[in-house]
Amino acid sequence: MLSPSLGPRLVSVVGRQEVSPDSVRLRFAAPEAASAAQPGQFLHLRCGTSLDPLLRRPFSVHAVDPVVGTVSILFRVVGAGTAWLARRHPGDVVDLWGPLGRGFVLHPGDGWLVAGGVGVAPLLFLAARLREQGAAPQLLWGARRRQELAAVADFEHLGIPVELATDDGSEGHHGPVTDLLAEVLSGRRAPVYACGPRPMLRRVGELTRQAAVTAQVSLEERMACGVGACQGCACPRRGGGYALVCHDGPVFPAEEVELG
Amino acid sequence: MLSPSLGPRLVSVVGRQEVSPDSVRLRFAAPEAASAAQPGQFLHLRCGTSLDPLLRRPFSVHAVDPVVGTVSILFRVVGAGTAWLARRHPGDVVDLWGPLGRGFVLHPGDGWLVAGGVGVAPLLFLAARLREQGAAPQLLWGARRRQELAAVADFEHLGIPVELATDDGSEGHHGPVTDLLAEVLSGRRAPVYACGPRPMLRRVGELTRQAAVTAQVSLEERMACGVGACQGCACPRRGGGYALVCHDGPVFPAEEVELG
Amino acid sequence: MKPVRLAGLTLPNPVLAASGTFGFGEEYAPWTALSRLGGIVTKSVTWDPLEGNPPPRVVETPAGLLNSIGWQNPGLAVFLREKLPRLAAYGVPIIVNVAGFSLEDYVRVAARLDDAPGVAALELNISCPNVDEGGMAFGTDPRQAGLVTAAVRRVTRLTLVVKLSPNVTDIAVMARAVAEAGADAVSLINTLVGMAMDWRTGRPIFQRVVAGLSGPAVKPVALYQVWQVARAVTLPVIGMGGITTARDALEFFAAGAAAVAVGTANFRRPDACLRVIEGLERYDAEGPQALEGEEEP
Amino acid sequence: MKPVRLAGLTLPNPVLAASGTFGFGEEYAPWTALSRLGGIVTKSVTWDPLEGNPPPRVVETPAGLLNSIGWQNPGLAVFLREKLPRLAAYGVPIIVNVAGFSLEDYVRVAARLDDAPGVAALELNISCPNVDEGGMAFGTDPRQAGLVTAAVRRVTRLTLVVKLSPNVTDIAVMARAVAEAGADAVSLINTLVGMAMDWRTGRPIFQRVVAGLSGPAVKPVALYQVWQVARAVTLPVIGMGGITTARDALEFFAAGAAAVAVGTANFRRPDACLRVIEGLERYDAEGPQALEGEEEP
Ligand SMILES: Cc1cc2nc3c(=O)[nH]c(=O)nc-3n(C[C@H](O)[C@H](O)[C@H](O)COP(=O)(O)OP(=O)(O)OC[C@H]3O[C@@H](n4cnc5c(N)ncnc54)[C@H](O)[C@@H]3O)c2cc1C
Ligand SMILES: Cc1cc2nc3c(=O)[nH]c(=O)nc-3n(C[C@H](O)[C@H](O)[C@H](O)COP(=O)(O)OP(=O)(O)OC[C@H]3O[C@@H](n4cnc5c(N)ncnc54)[C@H](O)[C@@H]3O)c2cc1C
Ligand SMILES: Cc1cc2nc3c(=O)[nH]c(=O)nc-3n(C[C@H](O)[C@H](O)[C@H](O)COP(=O)(O)O)c2cc1C
Ligand SMILES: Cc1cc2nc3c(=O)[nH]c(=O)nc-3n(C[C@H](O)[C@H](O)[C@H](O)COP(=O)(O)O)c2cc1C
Ligand code: FES
Ligand code: FES
Repeated sequence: MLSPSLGPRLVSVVGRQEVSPDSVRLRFAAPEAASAAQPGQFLHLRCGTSLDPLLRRPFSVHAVDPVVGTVSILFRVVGAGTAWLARRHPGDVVDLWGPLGRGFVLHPGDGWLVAGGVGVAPLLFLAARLREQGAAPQLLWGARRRQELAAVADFEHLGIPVELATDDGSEGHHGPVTDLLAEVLSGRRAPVYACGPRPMLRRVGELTRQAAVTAQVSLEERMACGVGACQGCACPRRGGGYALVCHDGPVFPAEEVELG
Repeated sequence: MLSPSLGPRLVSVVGRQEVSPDSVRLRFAAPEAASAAQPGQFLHLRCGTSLDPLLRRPFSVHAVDPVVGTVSILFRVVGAGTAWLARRHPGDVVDLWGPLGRGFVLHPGDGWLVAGGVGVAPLLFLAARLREQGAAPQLLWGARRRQELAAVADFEHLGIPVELATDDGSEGHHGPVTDLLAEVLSGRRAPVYACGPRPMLRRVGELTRQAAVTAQVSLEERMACGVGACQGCACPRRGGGYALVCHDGPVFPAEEVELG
Repeated sequence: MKPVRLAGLTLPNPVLAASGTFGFGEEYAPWTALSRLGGIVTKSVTWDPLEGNPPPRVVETPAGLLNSIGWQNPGLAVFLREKLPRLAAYGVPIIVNVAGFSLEDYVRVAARLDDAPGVAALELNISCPNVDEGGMAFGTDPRQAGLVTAAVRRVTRLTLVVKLSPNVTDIAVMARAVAEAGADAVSLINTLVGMAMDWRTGRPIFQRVVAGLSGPAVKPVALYQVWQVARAVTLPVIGMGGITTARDALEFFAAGAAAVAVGTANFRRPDACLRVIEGLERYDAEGPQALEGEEEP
Repeated sequence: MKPVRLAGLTLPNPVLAASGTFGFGEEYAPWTALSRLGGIVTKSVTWDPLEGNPPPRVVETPAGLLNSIGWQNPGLAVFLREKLPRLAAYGVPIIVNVAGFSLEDYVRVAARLDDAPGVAALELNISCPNVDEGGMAFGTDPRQAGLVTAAVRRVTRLTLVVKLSPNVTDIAVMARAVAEAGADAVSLINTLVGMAMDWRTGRPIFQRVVAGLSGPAVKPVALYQVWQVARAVTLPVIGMGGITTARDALEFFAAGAAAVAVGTANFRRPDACLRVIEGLERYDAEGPQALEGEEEP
């Protein structure tokens, strides 16, 4: 029952790209992770070599290349851990654990992918898998401003149509991305896969309930262990009690969790 | 009275050399330090970018090049701070403060330099200054084993005669370096400048007292502030009370401090 | 490594996984060899199932961790039916951490566990800052600590460990109180009380304001309290608080601990306990130089 | 930034240099603009000169610092003759930290300082773990804390700050005791008791075994004690414990502190206090976004 090959191990950085002013993509040589990963799962990374930061940081699997044996993450620099990670370059090693957690269930149908900001990270991997299964997903992506939407080219390379929204109107729809979702759901009813800030996910929950389409949401919560042992990453379940984001999620059916 | 130019500042690493299996020489672009430094003074360096390690680490000025504007340190990797420092490469920046403290007083006469292990670090700079003043110093250097004596070539480049001693007999005299000092002091009586472990310095104190030559010793003590404010680096004075290694030293006349 | 005796209990080695940081063991089974641990102390178990505190429940601090989990657990009945048998299958000594909101609570949980197969010992948690009643109150008043220890002592034949709170003026007084009341061993430290504040909003981050601090940050405090308790009572002491490496464990042994527990460090690496055990084995075989320049923590 | 009133005392801004971490100011004069600080709290001053404890006196811990300095100071007479005039020349408010081994000790030092020119306030150190008598004893017993506060109150017209120990079961009780005895303000926290062990030799590193823990590691504990004290008394609270950045200072203000002190952080950078002040100024002018993604601590 031991799965040492996916346990914490040192992997090499093999690619680094500054995607937007404050976000970076790193690619790691990690064949086991590349084969094992499912869209929506996360990698648990040490972000430093000392006791500060103390804990690992979770990052969604952003892309995999099982042939070459690489796995990528896309992250925004928000604090000490991500700042350290952003200073890694090809040749450096990083302590990586996983993939961990439960990812998206791929439903029949083309699928609407809804992203807020860097919440787009897991959706590229998901989009690739949906395409492989013959589906034709589309991405709705919102951000504060245009500069944060640079990774859109990756979706276009996959042949995935993208609609954009920005808070400041600098690109696409001027307003929340959920406005776009409301619009498209009135047309094509397809399963929804969403990742982004809590208020966005709440609205996704409302809209998909009204439209009676299945929706899955990828949640974030502060984590310690990452494997369901510490009960640190609790998120309230609809109807009482808590689910663990690391172990029962990070992806949940929208109706299972309290997005309030 | 503010001396901002010598205060904490980010300087670039411009040279890195692995001198022995566990010691590294780093050269920094720091023209102000290169002009201001006196042999025996130290640089107070941040050794990380997080809150662990928390404090700066002191390192003796090992060499200066006031023309090019560089200053070097030579250090042994013994813990987290020095391990971090050893991972710096040209182009990286380091937070450097100083030079701080009081260095060696250059006495008339050729001078015996006595080093134990990486205690040789300040003596290269001192040797260069003594040469500039027309003196002909000689180095007595002891270490645990031969591999730790690699930097000897630097002294030879300066035209400084070197006698070696090792604990394991792998090079030079088989025994403590102070055996060599006892021998030479019976011949040429010249001022002694010493840096190394406490037991070595104690023996240097005894020998120079017997031979009635002046001796200065460079001391180490755990430091916090580095500027005489915290009283953390106390070392007992002969005859009572404490001196502060960072502020009254690190170099002391051997007879002033308790080397016991 | 040599087995270690804690009163009536013999552990294969002196390194335990600390309560609340290792779940009920199974979560870590894919990631480390549970059977090699000195023992596993379970998450606190209460009579009734408990939901625990609202999120956020964990906040990282410099070299430390604040938690406000609040005894989330499935309750004693589910523990006995589901968790205990699964954990027992790994063949590792199981110390059940017992918690309650009243003296009666502690007693009924302990009584039920007394004849549960596969339980090696009980650890009484009288020192949790993360619940409103019980918990800390028993842990900061020597009289109450003595009362609950004595009451549990009467209903159990198992080795009885009492877990002490560091949030007191004099922990030696607490240790003596539970020793006199019949404890077989003491464990310490539980978490230090602390809080986290959101500098942007000026509001406490945890809903209950207070939370418990653990991890390397607290190690100097934990060492000193272990040192004090080891000098105050003759009972064996299980030391914990920030232990991350074999060197840390050696420091606790030097302070007087008979065994140690590894908590927060498990979150950095799931094999943290095992790495401590292996480091101690190397130290036993080769002496201090085996641990010089060890890999990063 | 706005001046801050602490009882009778007005400080130009609410950021002080903490006692024992800034010497008598002059050591830092070459490295930072002393005149811009809210105030400088001196190293503890005693009646007689004191040599302090034998080395080692400082040991670094994860994100923290243990110290066992032991009130090394030149004594009151030399302080008044040499240190005070030099420090006063910088035009920064000077708070003299007063220490003693007996109630009489505190009283005679305070009495002598009452009419010393250039002293803005007194801070009574009743909470130092690094001396055998006095110090902590006064700081852990509310009755003794009240007695020494009242006795000093009678001999001084200066603003009287009492510095509390965090090493107690309930710090609110201590705060209320000194408030009732006539303190004008309280400051906290002093260091947590801790120790360091040499894993190679198995011996304590400090000769007195115990030492005081400070720095970012203790911040969560300090914040919670400030929060508790600010709710227990109406006196102004000077908060400290691990403050390194303006964000840390904001957390203490949110917990109820009227002013803050920066201690261990001065050892990382001599301009630590000034950086906190400048960060708070930017925050006052531009709001939270001014401190987002701030430079590393
Ligand atoms: C399952 C999962 C997947 C994730 N995937 C990605 C990803 O693909 N890309 C990506 O960029 N990020 C992702 N995140 C978020 C990422 O883990 C955090 O941004 C990272 O841990 C921040 O670390 P840090 O040290 O840089 O910042 P920290 O210094 O730890 O935090 C920065 C700031 O955010 C606050 N903060 C931290 N965590 C939380 C929280 N949970 N809620 C509210 N405030 C918080 C802190 O208080 C601080 O103010 C994911 C998180 C989870 C749980
Ligand atoms: C004035 C001065 C000049 C120095 N110059 C040099 C130099 O030129 N080259 C060089 O290599 N080193 C020099 N040192 C020593 C150097 O500062 C230390 O090696 C360094 O601070 C270690 O940092 P670290 O984080 O790597 O190790 P740490 O993890 O801090 O320490 C490593 C080990 O050494 C122990 N330790 C640390 N400090 C002391 C101490 N003072 N006494 C006893 N044990 C201790 C620790 O407990 C630990 O076991 C100098 C020290 C001083 C005071
Ligand atoms: C997330 C978390 C949950 C904890 N839950 C419990 C618990 O349920 N019962 C208990 O007695 N101690 C609990 N503790 C305290 C630990 O068992 C231990 O006493 C403390 O964390 C100090 O050790 P450490 O620094 O190695 O983590 C918990 C600690 C953490 C970090
Ligand atoms: C080296 C050192 C010496 C100290 N000396 C004193 C002292 O003489 N008197 C005193 O009241 N507090 C003293 N303190 C305690 C500090 O003033 C402060 O209360 C404590 O360090 C917490 O703040 P910090 O974490 O910002 O350092 C000292 C602290 C340190 C680190
Ligand atoms: S992070 Fe520990 S249970 Fe999820
Ligand atoms: S290190 Fe602070 S006085 Fe020397």
